[in-house]
Amino acid sequence: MIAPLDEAIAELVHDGDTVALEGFTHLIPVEAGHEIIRQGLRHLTLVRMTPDIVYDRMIGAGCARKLVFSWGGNPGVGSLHRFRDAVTTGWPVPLEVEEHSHAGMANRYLAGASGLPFAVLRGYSGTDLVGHNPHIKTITCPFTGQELAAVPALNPDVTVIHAQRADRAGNVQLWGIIGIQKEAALAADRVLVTVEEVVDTLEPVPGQVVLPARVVDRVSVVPGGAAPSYAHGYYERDNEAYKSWDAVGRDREAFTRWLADLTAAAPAATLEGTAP
Amino acid sequence: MIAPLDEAIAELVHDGDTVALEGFTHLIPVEAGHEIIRQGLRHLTLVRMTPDIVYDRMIGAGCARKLVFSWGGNPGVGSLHRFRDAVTTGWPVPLEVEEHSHAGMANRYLAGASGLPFAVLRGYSGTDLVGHNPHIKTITCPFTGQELAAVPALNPDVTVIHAQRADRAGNVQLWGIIGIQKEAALAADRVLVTVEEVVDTLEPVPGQVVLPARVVDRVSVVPGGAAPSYAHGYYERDNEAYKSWDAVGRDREAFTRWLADLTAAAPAATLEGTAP
Amino acid sequence: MTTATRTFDWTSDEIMTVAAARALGDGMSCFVGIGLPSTAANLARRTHAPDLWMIYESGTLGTVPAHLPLSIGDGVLAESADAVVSVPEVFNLWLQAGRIDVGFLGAAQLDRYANINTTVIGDYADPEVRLPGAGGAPEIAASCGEVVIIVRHSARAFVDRVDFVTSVGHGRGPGDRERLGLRGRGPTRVITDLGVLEPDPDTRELVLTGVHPGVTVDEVRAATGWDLKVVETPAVTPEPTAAELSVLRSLTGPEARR
Amino acid sequence: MTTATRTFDWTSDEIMTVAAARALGDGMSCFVGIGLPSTAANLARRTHAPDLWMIYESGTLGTVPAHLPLSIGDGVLAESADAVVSVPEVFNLWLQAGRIDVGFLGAAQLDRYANINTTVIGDYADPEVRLPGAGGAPEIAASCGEVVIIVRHSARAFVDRVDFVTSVGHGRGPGDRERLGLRGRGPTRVITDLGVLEPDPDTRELVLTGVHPGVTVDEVRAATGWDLKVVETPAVTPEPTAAELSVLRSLTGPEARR
Repeated sequence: MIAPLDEAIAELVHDGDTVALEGFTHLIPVEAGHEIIRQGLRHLTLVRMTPDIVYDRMIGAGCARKLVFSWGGNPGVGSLHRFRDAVTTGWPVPLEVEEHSHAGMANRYLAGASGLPFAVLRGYSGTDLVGHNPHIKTITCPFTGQELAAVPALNPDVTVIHAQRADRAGNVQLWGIIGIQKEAALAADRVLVTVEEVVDTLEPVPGQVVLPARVVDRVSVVPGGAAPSYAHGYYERDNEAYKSWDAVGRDREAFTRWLADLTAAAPAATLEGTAP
Repeated sequence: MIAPLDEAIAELVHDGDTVALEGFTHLIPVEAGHEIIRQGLRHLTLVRMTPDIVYDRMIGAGCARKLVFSWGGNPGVGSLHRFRDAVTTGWPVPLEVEEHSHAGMANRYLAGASGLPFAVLRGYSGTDLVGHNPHIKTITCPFTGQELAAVPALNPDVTVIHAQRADRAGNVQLWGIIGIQKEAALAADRVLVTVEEVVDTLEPVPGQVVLPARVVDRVSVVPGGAAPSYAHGYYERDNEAYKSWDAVGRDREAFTRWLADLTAAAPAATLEGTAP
Repeated sequence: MTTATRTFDWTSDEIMTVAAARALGDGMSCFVGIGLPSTAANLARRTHAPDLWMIYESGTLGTVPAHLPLSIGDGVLAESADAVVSVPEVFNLWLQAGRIDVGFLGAAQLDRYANINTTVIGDYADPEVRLPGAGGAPEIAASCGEVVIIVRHSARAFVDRVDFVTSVGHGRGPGDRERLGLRGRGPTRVITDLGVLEPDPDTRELVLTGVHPGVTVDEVRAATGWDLKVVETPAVTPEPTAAELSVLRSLTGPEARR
Repeated sequence: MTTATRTFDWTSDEIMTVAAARALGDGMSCFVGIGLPSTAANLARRTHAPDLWMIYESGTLGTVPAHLPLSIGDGVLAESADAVVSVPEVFNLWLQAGRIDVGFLGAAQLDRYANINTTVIGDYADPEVRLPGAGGAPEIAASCGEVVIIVRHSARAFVDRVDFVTSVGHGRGPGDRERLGLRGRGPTRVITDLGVLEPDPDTRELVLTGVHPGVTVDEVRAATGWDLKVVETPAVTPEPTAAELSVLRSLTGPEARR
C-alpha cells in the first residue's frame, strides 16, 4: 500500500492511460505530476477540471496527447503558455482538446463514481460547447418531457490526488476545500494518493472526507507534494511560484531549461538509494 | 425563524400537503409528527423512506391519504399495524400506497434537491415494483444504449427533520448517521427543523452536515423531539418504546386510547400559556 | 436398526447463523441487512473474518460495532465506522458502483429461482399480509458481486413462485440476470435452519446441497413448497465450534442487550 | 465654452468595482467568480450589504473571507464559510437547484445580447487566442436569478457577435432563454470601466443606460464594437464615497497582499 512515489507511478501509470490529477485549487498533486514527467510517460489523456501549472508542465514536457478539462489557466496570473502553444502550434506534440463546463465535468466524475454510464444536468444549453464536443448530448425527461443535457461518465484509468494524511492501512483523510477528489478517486480504476504524512490514527476532523483503504491502491508520502498550491492546516499557497511560472512557461527555451533541471533531479523518495 | 412547534406546524403544514418527515432511524422528528396529529391535519401525502412508528401513528390518526415509502416496519420489532390496517381495511381512512426501493427514494430526493425533474439509477430491473408503480420508467443512455431506471424528482411541500443544534440565525447542524435529511430538506418548498437546543455558535463537529439558515423556514426547540429514536450525542434509542408500540398499534381500541391521550395533552411548547 | 436421536447443544437458528457467517470470506466487503444477516456478519468478523468490511444502508462504511446493532441506523455503527456517508452516497457511490463483494439478505418468501418477496403475501391490491417492502434489497440483490440469503425453512416461505418479486434472484432461469442488466452473480447460497441450497449452474434452480446435523433430506423436502432437487450426497454442515457458539451467544444473549 | 477636465481621485477600475458592488442587494445570495467579481462582492459585503451570502464554485457556502481570496479555492474561503461542500454539490444542489439570486461574472468577449465568450478568440479549431474556457460560467449564467457582468470596455471585447458562446446571455434576442430552458433572467446589467449597459426590455439588446463621471457617450460608443444604442438621458454613476474607496483599497492595495 505505502510505496515511494517513483515506484507508485511506475506501477500505476502507463503510456496511453487516461489520468486524472485532481484537487480544486487546494491539494493539487504537483509532485506526482513532476514524477510522471520524470518517468517520460507519453500519449496520456490528461483529465482535470482546472488544468493549471502542473498540467502546463506535463503538456510542455510532451506527456499528453489529449486534455479533457473545463477551465485552463494560471489562477490569479493569466494564461497557460505551454497549453496554448500545444493547442495552437502543436509544440512539442499536438494536443487534442475536449472541453466541458465545471458542472459537466463534476457530473461526469460523479456518474463515473456511481457506476452509471452518463449523468444528467441542466447545462450547456445554447452554448457553442455543444457543437464542438460530441460528448454533450440531449436527453428527454420521461416524466415531464423536458430536455436536459447528458454527458458520459468519466472513468480514468488512474486518479492521483494529494491529501493531508493517511494511516498505515491506507485510509486517507483530507479536509478544507474538498473539491472533486472523492468522486475522481471513486471513478478511477486505480488510485494513487500522495500525502503530507502517515499517522497511526486518523483523528476525525470537521469537514473531512475519508477514502477507505479498499479504494486506494498506493499511498506515497510526499511532504509538500501539493506546493505551490496549498494543504489546509499544513502550508499556504505560494503565490510567487504561480507568478514566476508565467515567464518560464511563456518561453520555450526557459521551459526547456526548467524541464532539464526537473528531470536531472532524482525524485526525493529515491535520493538515498542513488549514487552521486 | 425560531418559533414554537405548534406555531411552526400551523404556519408551514396545510391539509392536502405532501409532507416528508425524514431521519434514517436516527433523528426521527417524532414530536413534530405528534403535533401534526394534534392539529388534525388531513389528506396529507406522507413521504418517508422508512415509515416507522411515527407514521404508523399519523396514519392511524387519519392524517394521510397516501404514503410514499420504501420500507415500512417497526424496526427490530415487526409490523406497523396501523399502516397494515389502513392498507388492508381502509381504517380509519383508505391509504393509497406508492412504493419504491431505498435507492429509488434516495435518488428521487436527490433529484428534487438538485433541481432536476428525474433521476437515473441502476435499479428496479426485473422486480414487480415496476408494474405496480407508474413512477418507475426506463431510460436509455444516449452514449452506450444501456437501459436504466428513471424515477421522478420528489419535491415535498414541506420537509420536517430533527437536528442536534441550530444557532440563533437558524443555521442547523446535525451529525452521526446523516441519512437523507439534507437532500429531503433541499428538495422541499418549506423546511421545519426541530432541534435539541439552540446555541450561540455552532462549533464544528466531525461528520457534520450544516444546513444554512437560508434554506430553513422555521426552527423549533424540542428537546427529546426525536425520541424514541435517538439523537447522537444527546440520548439513545428507547427500544422498549418501540416494542411496547406493537401492542398499542395492533389494537384499534388501544390505539384510540393512545390517540385520545396524545390529543388531550397540550404540546410542550405551549404548556405555559395554557389554562389548567 | 433405528438411529438414536442425538440432542445437540445448539439450536437450529444458531447453526443457521454459524453457517451463514462461514459463507463470508476474510477481507470481503459485505452489504449487511438487519436481523439474521447482521448477526451472521458480526459473528464472522469476530471469528474467522476479522477484516470483513461491513457496510450498512444507513451509510456506515467499514463499521466495527462494539455490540450488535439494534437497528440499521444504530449509533454504534456510526461511532466505529471508517466513514459515515449519506444514504444517496451509500447506494450510488458504493453499492451501485459495484464495490461490494457480497450482499447478505433475508426474505419473507423465496422461490425456486431464489427470487425474494418482502412486499406482500397474496394480491398486491388486496394483500393477505402486508410486509415491510423493498428497502435496500432490490439493488443489493442486483449490484453485489454475489448474494447470500438467510431464511428459516418452511413450506409457506419456500414457494414455487413468489407472490411479488421484490428482489430478483435468478429470475425464471439462465440468462435472465444478464437480460435484465443485473451485474452481480445473484444468490449463490441460501442458508436456512435446515440446510444449504445453491443454484444449479445450468438451470439456476435452487438445489439442496447440504443439511445441518440431524436434519434429513425428507424434512427439508417437507418444508419446501416445490419439488426440491437434491444433490447426490448432500454435505453435512460441520457443527458449530465452541468458539463460534460462545461468540454468537455473547452477541445475541441477554447479556448483549442494553 | 469648453468643459474643464476634472481629475478624479479614483481610477476607472475603482468606479467599475464600486458600481458593481452597488448592484448587489443586502441579503442576496451571490455566486461569485474570481477576479473583479470577487473584489466587488467583497466590497459590497463590507459596505452596504453585510448580509450578502457569497458562494464560490470551490464549494464554500456563505463565506466571509478575512481578506480577498487569491484564487477560487483559497483556504480563507473555507475557514469562514457556513458550510464547505464538494464541487458536484455546489453545482447540483445549490446552483442548478435555482437557489442563487445573482451570478457575478467576468468576460473576455461580450456581444450585443450579452453572450459571453471565455473560450477562444478566432476559430475554435485554429484559434488566435486560446482563453481559459468555460469554468462554472455557463451554468451560472443559466441558473442564477439574474447575472451581473463586469468587464473592461474596449472595441475588442465588446463585439457584435462573440466568436464562441461560452455562456448564454440573451441568445439572439427575445424568447431565446425560454426556448433554451434557461431559468434565470440572464444578464440584467453589464458594468464596465466606462458605464453601465442594460438589456432593452423588448429587444434584449444591450443599451447604454449610464456613464461614469467624466465619461462621454461618444467615448463609450468608440469602445463598443457595434452600433451602441443609448437611452435618452444616461444616468451618471454617483462617485465612489470615501468609505467605499477606503474599503476597496484595503481589499486590493499592497497592504492586502500577503
